[in-house]
Amino acid sequence: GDDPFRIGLILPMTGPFASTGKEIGAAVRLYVAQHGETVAGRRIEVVLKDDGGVADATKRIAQELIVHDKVSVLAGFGLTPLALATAPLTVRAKVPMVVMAAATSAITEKSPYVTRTSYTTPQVASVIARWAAGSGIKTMVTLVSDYGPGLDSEASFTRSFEAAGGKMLGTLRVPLQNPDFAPFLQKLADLRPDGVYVFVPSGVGAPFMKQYIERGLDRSGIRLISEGGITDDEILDSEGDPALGAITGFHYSAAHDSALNRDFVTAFMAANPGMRPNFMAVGGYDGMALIYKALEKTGGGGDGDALIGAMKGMSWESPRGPIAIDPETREIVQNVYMRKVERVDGALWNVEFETFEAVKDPGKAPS
Amino acid sequence: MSELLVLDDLRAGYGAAVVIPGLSMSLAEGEALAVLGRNGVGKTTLLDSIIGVTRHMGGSLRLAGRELAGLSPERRAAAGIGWVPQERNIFRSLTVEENLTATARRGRWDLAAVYALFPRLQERRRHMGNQLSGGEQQMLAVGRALMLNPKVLLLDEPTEGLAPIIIEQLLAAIRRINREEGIATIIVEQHARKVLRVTDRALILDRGTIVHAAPSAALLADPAALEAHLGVVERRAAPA
Amino acid sequence: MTDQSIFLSASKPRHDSDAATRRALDDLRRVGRLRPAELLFWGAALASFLVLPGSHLLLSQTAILGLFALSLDLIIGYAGIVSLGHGAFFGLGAYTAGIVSVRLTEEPLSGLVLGGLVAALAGALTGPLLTMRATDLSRLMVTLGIATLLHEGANQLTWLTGGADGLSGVTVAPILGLFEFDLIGTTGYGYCLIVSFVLFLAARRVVTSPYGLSLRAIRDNALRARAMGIPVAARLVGIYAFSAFIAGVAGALLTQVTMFTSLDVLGFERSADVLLVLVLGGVGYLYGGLIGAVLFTVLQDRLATLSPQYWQFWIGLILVVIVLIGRDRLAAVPVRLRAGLSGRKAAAGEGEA
Amino acid sequence: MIPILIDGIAYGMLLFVLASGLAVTLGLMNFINLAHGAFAMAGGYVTSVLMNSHGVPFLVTLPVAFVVPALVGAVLERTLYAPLYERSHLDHVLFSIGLTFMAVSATTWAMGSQQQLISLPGWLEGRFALFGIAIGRYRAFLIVVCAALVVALQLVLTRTRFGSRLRAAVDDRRVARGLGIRVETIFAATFAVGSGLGGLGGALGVPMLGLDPTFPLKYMVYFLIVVTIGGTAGLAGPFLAALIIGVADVAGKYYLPELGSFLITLLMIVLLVLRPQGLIARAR
Amino acid sequence: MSGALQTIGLSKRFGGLTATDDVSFTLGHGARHALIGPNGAGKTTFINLLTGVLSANEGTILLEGEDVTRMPQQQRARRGLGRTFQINQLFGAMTPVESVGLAVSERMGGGGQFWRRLGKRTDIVDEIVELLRQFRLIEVMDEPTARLPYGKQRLLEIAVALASQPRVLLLDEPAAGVPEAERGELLDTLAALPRDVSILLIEHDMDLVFSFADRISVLVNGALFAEGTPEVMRNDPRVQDVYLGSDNHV
Ligand SMILES: Nc1ncnc2c1ncn2[C@@H]1O[C@H](COP(=O)(O)OP(=O)(O)OP(=O)(O)O)[C@@H](O)[C@H]1O
Ligand SMILES: Nc1ncnc2c1ncn2[C@@H]1O[C@H](COP(=O)(O)OP(=O)(O)OP(=O)(O)O)[C@@H](O)[C@H]1O
Ligand SMILES: [Mg+2]
Ligand SMILES: [Mg+2]
Repeated sequence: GDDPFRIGLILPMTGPFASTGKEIGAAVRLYVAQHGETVAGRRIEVVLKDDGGVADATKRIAQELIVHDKVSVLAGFGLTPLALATAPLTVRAKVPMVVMAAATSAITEKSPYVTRTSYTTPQVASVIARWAAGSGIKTMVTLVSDYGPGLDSEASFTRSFEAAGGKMLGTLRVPLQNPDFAPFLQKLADLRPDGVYVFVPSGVGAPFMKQYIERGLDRSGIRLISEGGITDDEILDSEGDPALGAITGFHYSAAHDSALNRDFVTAFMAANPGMRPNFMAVGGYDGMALIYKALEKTGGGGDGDALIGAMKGMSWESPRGPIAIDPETREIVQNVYMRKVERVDGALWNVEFETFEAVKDPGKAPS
Repeated sequence: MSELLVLDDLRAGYGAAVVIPGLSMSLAEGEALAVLGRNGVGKTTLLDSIIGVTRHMGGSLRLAGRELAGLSPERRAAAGIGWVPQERNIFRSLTVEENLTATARRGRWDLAAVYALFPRLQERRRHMGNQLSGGEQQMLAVGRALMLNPKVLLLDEPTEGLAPIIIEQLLAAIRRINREEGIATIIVEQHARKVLRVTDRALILDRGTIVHAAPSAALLADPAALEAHLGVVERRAAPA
Repeated sequence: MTDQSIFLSASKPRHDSDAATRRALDDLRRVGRLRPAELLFWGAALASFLVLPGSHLLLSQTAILGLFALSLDLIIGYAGIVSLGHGAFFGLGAYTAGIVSVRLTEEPLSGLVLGGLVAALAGALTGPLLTMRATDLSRLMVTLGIATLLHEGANQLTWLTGGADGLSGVTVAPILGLFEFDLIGTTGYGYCLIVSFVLFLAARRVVTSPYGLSLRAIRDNALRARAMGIPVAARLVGIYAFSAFIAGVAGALLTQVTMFTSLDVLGFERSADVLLVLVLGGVGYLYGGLIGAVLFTVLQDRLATLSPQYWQFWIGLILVVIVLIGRDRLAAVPVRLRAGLSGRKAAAGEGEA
Repeated sequence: MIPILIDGIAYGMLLFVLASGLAVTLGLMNFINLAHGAFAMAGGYVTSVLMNSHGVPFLVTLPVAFVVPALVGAVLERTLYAPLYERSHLDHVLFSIGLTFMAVSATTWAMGSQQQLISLPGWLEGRFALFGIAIGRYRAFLIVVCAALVVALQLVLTRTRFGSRLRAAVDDRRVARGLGIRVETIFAATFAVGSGLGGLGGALGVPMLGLDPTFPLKYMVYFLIVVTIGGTAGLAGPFLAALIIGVADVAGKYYLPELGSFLITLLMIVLLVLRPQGLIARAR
Repeated sequence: MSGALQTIGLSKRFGGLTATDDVSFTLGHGARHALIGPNGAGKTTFINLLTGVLSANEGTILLEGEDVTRMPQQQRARRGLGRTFQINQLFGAMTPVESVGLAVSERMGGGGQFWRRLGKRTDIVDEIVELLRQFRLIEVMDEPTARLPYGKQRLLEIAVALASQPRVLLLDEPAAGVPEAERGELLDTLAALPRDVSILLIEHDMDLVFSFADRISVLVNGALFAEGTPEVMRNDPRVQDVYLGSDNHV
């Protein structure tokens, strides 16, 4: 019909998580620009709303989008609580919800209408643990920010590392509002593990690595391995020398070596001067891809059950590599890469050196 | 005697309220002037307007020929006005000695002179401003104003809260200061009789205007005027 | 104590001769009566329910914010206690209602009342920390500190609160078994409106009572208040707990209409926002919080669409401008409205702390 | 044990420099300036921009990081802060929170939201051994600079007539003017110095605390804690408080990690309830 | 005989300074007692000890025979101990009606009531009006206190204290700032208080003291120096020496 297909996109455009909203928003715009505004004969209309990263606002906005704007799909969701607050609503309203950023494993279990195009914390942490165990590292310590995602990451790293025969010497939890890493780094030095696994929010990565070096830990024989958020593509270049050589595991690097990704990065940077696409951006880009593909499959039908049915089992080539939606869990299945920060053409990039293929979320289906 | 302080149609008040609707007077060097009046007639407002902490609404005031109207209070103080505010307003986080020295200017009145006038202050010189008795605060306020070594001294009810024996000493000292140092003084007082004995002239205010002006001695000898304007009568017997 | 007049009848009580006396006494006698302007306000609230069905979701949140700001007005505007951590009570109420629903009963009114009571208890327990020789600054920091502790506590007690992921699984049964929470938010808004109105009336009663007068006196001069025999600490703790109760109920309402709660109910931003709300509407006449909530919602909407990245800049600018112009001077603009709403001379109710 | 202590002292010293400006504006001028962190941030950005874009050596940037925020402070004081001195503390809080929000947004707009990083000169990098204990060079540098600052500030405030005039002006502005104190000049100068100190602290803090536009909000609580716990009588109290907090924070995280971020907050509440006027209170 | 208010060996030190020095003092029932002494003798400190603003280092305070030495201020006030302050302590943002009304309602035990309206009680309202009339505050009853002239504030200070109907009333220089002409009236008002109200007056205005008091105590350097009838005190050369000076009073 001539009535448009509306996508309700809820992102934190203001507040401390505004950068998430900015990356995803830009990626969504790019996808629409590249793939046109009509799918299966229906005009696509993206209704963007800002929730400021506050859960009650997200829930209310989702409700309004469903009731008043009559959206057929909800998308976005910058943080876990925002997604969790909204999930029960989708059961009542029978509207599919595409999570483009939040990473806690349990989200997709809260409603049969939820699917995800970002990643899950265990998906990445477990791969890093396996890689570490396979690289001759016997003992590890985890150092994570003391909040939900950090603790998730710590738990799943520990599980996988011990399963692979490694030994954990300790867990260090750094308060989120932490001005000074000194005591934790001192403790780390005292524990003398072979390696340390670090998970901190992206803005905290740079000061952490600086202090790590200042304490001489880079020369202490303790290998620093981190979740990719620490060398977030968006800010990596500004982290400077201390980041050089950092080993991280993640599902996306802007330096991923494929034609599709090079086009994506080039187009993104052209449309958004001064920005580099990061894992958030690719989550948004692929989320749009999933919606477009599902709508094509339903032939323009906006029914919630049909759409989510069409999304299950969908697989396609993303800038990050091949990805798929697990038909059972509606969870993303994707490659996870080990990377090293290198200077290429005068800028810092996460250069991939090892690939773990088609990784499922170990929280739901052990891979 | 030359005119030291001249007010010409001075108008002042607070916010939109006019308290002094236009007042003219003058004060000669070394002269002592008593300002009398009932509660709320604007005595304090008059002194505060001379130092400049009320809202100036018009008219002029000159000190030794220099126009003060446009000047800030601190410039007026520097021009030679010493002020004892009605509520004393001792700086509470300064010691007694700091209260005296913080604003002091070089001249006859220094720490030693003030301490000689009020030995009590010397005994209490390390106390903070808010650790003083009411009377001690009053002495400090007077001392602080003297340490400015002003040309004109504005005293707003300076004897309030002082022991009789101290009042005697203070009034005598003020008289001496007028006579010997040529410092002109305006004293606002509730005790008309006491102050009339040590001043040269007196003004009685009502609603911000001068309703009676006379030499102090004449007013003292004129119980009718005192009663008419101030309601002061001879004390009657104590109640049964 | 006997009611003897301490004055020998030197002058017998004459008839109130002059007009000023009579007017003042009428004022005194009339304190606490509902004014026409107030009826107008609540009439408008009712109208919004009937005329704006499309905005019920947003209006519910506005009402909750208004109620929360009203609770803050009780302590800032009436008790003179400045707080940077009032979100603590809001959050406590929110989590209590959530936990009640998940673990005890889905019946909403019990969650609502328990939410308020738990917050009130917390207020009664922490209130004494704010009354002992406290300064504005130490109060700011202690309230901020308590809110921080609660935030961190909720973050750590994952088994109870869901930690950083938030407390999901909150379901709410129909109110009184009759009114189910619908997707459009009509039930929710009606619920919020009624609860707000009832609590508003209670708060209004308190502030116009002699108790309320004694609070203003304490704020003005605690030394004299004590000399009058007013138990200063007890009065302050009393109003603090009452204010916490209302904040707790507001939090509980939010959980119930959202059917979810997470750490941001305890965040500093929440406490800062509510301050802004209160200031937008005006401190010290109870309606300030409610009016401020409406203004804030409209502003937030406008600013977020105008410049999403920098809306905080505009919020900051508004705060700065309000303070620079002078809150009392701004309040003097709609002085009639205020006087009408507050039931007394605006001049007498101005200024806090 | 000793490395932890030294880390704690260095951290405390840094907190002190950051908070000392606030101790001046809040403690002496009685203005609750929650925007103090914005001045600190300004200092930090001055240093990082000078170093990264203009290649100015670190030490040279420090005086500039003092002067620029001081000038900004002086201008703001004259135009915005001055009319508010006589207002309630609530007004101070509202105004300065508003200013902080504006500073955060404006900085995001101008500089982007990413962390600012600077590379210290070689002689400040790494560690040196003293009696067998490895001490971070930068931390040692902080301790020396801050100690000098403390002594200088305390002398100015207690030993000069400027100090007593300032306190007099705060106690009673109206009467102070009537007694010839140039209140406005004194306030402007003091505020400028306070802002400048904040800026210096911000610059010194970049290598340890990092710097991004949310700096003023993130660290606001820390500055306030230092001043509130320390008391507003002078600078000795905040100095003591900063040391206590620095050492308690570092040692707490090392020895009692479970207590995490509860520790400092609890410590603050307990100290404030016991001594609402601060560790070293003004005589009353 | 313990009197309305009694102290036994009361002492207060500020650091090295002994502001109250072993004072044993009795205020008789229905007394009209004046406490005089040089500036800084410790008169205000003594009142602050009696009312509980300060706590004593040593000694005992008995109010109607009951030991109140450690009792907080408001409880002493509720037991009938009232005072005025040397430096006005008023509610600047409240009007005289409200200030006096509050004191009356607190006395009647209505202060803790939060469900009741103040203006509903006609007995309270009548009493407020009566007090305001007595102190010539009617015409300013609706002005915020902070804007009243000093003299009016002074009167309000006393009116508020009386509104509590204290049985023991401590007056710290009540006439300070009140114009000469009105002092007489003020004094008459005080003198007209029922005889079962016991009054301790601190005042430097000797005219007032001598016409009001039937007994005078002199405090010097924190210690009781002399006590007796006005006649005896006036003629005591030692008292003249430390306090009165040469000016002859009445
Ligand atoms: N800050 C103020 N704002 C507005 N009006 C004021 C202010 N201060 C005083 N007034 C008014 O100005 C008038 C004169 O007051 P002022 O204090 O000058 O009287 P006064 O003669 O000194 O009285 P008193 O004998 O009581 O000291 C009074 O009517 C008073 O209400
Ligand atoms: N908080 C304090 N700390 C230290 N000393 C104090 C404090 N309060 C009062 N003093 C001192 O105690 C002495 C007694 O003071 P008090 O106020 O009782 O005197 P007073 O007899 O009321 O004098 P006045 O007639 O001047 O009011 C004074 O010398 C005063 O300096
Ligand atoms: Mg006066
Ligand atoms: Mg006294």
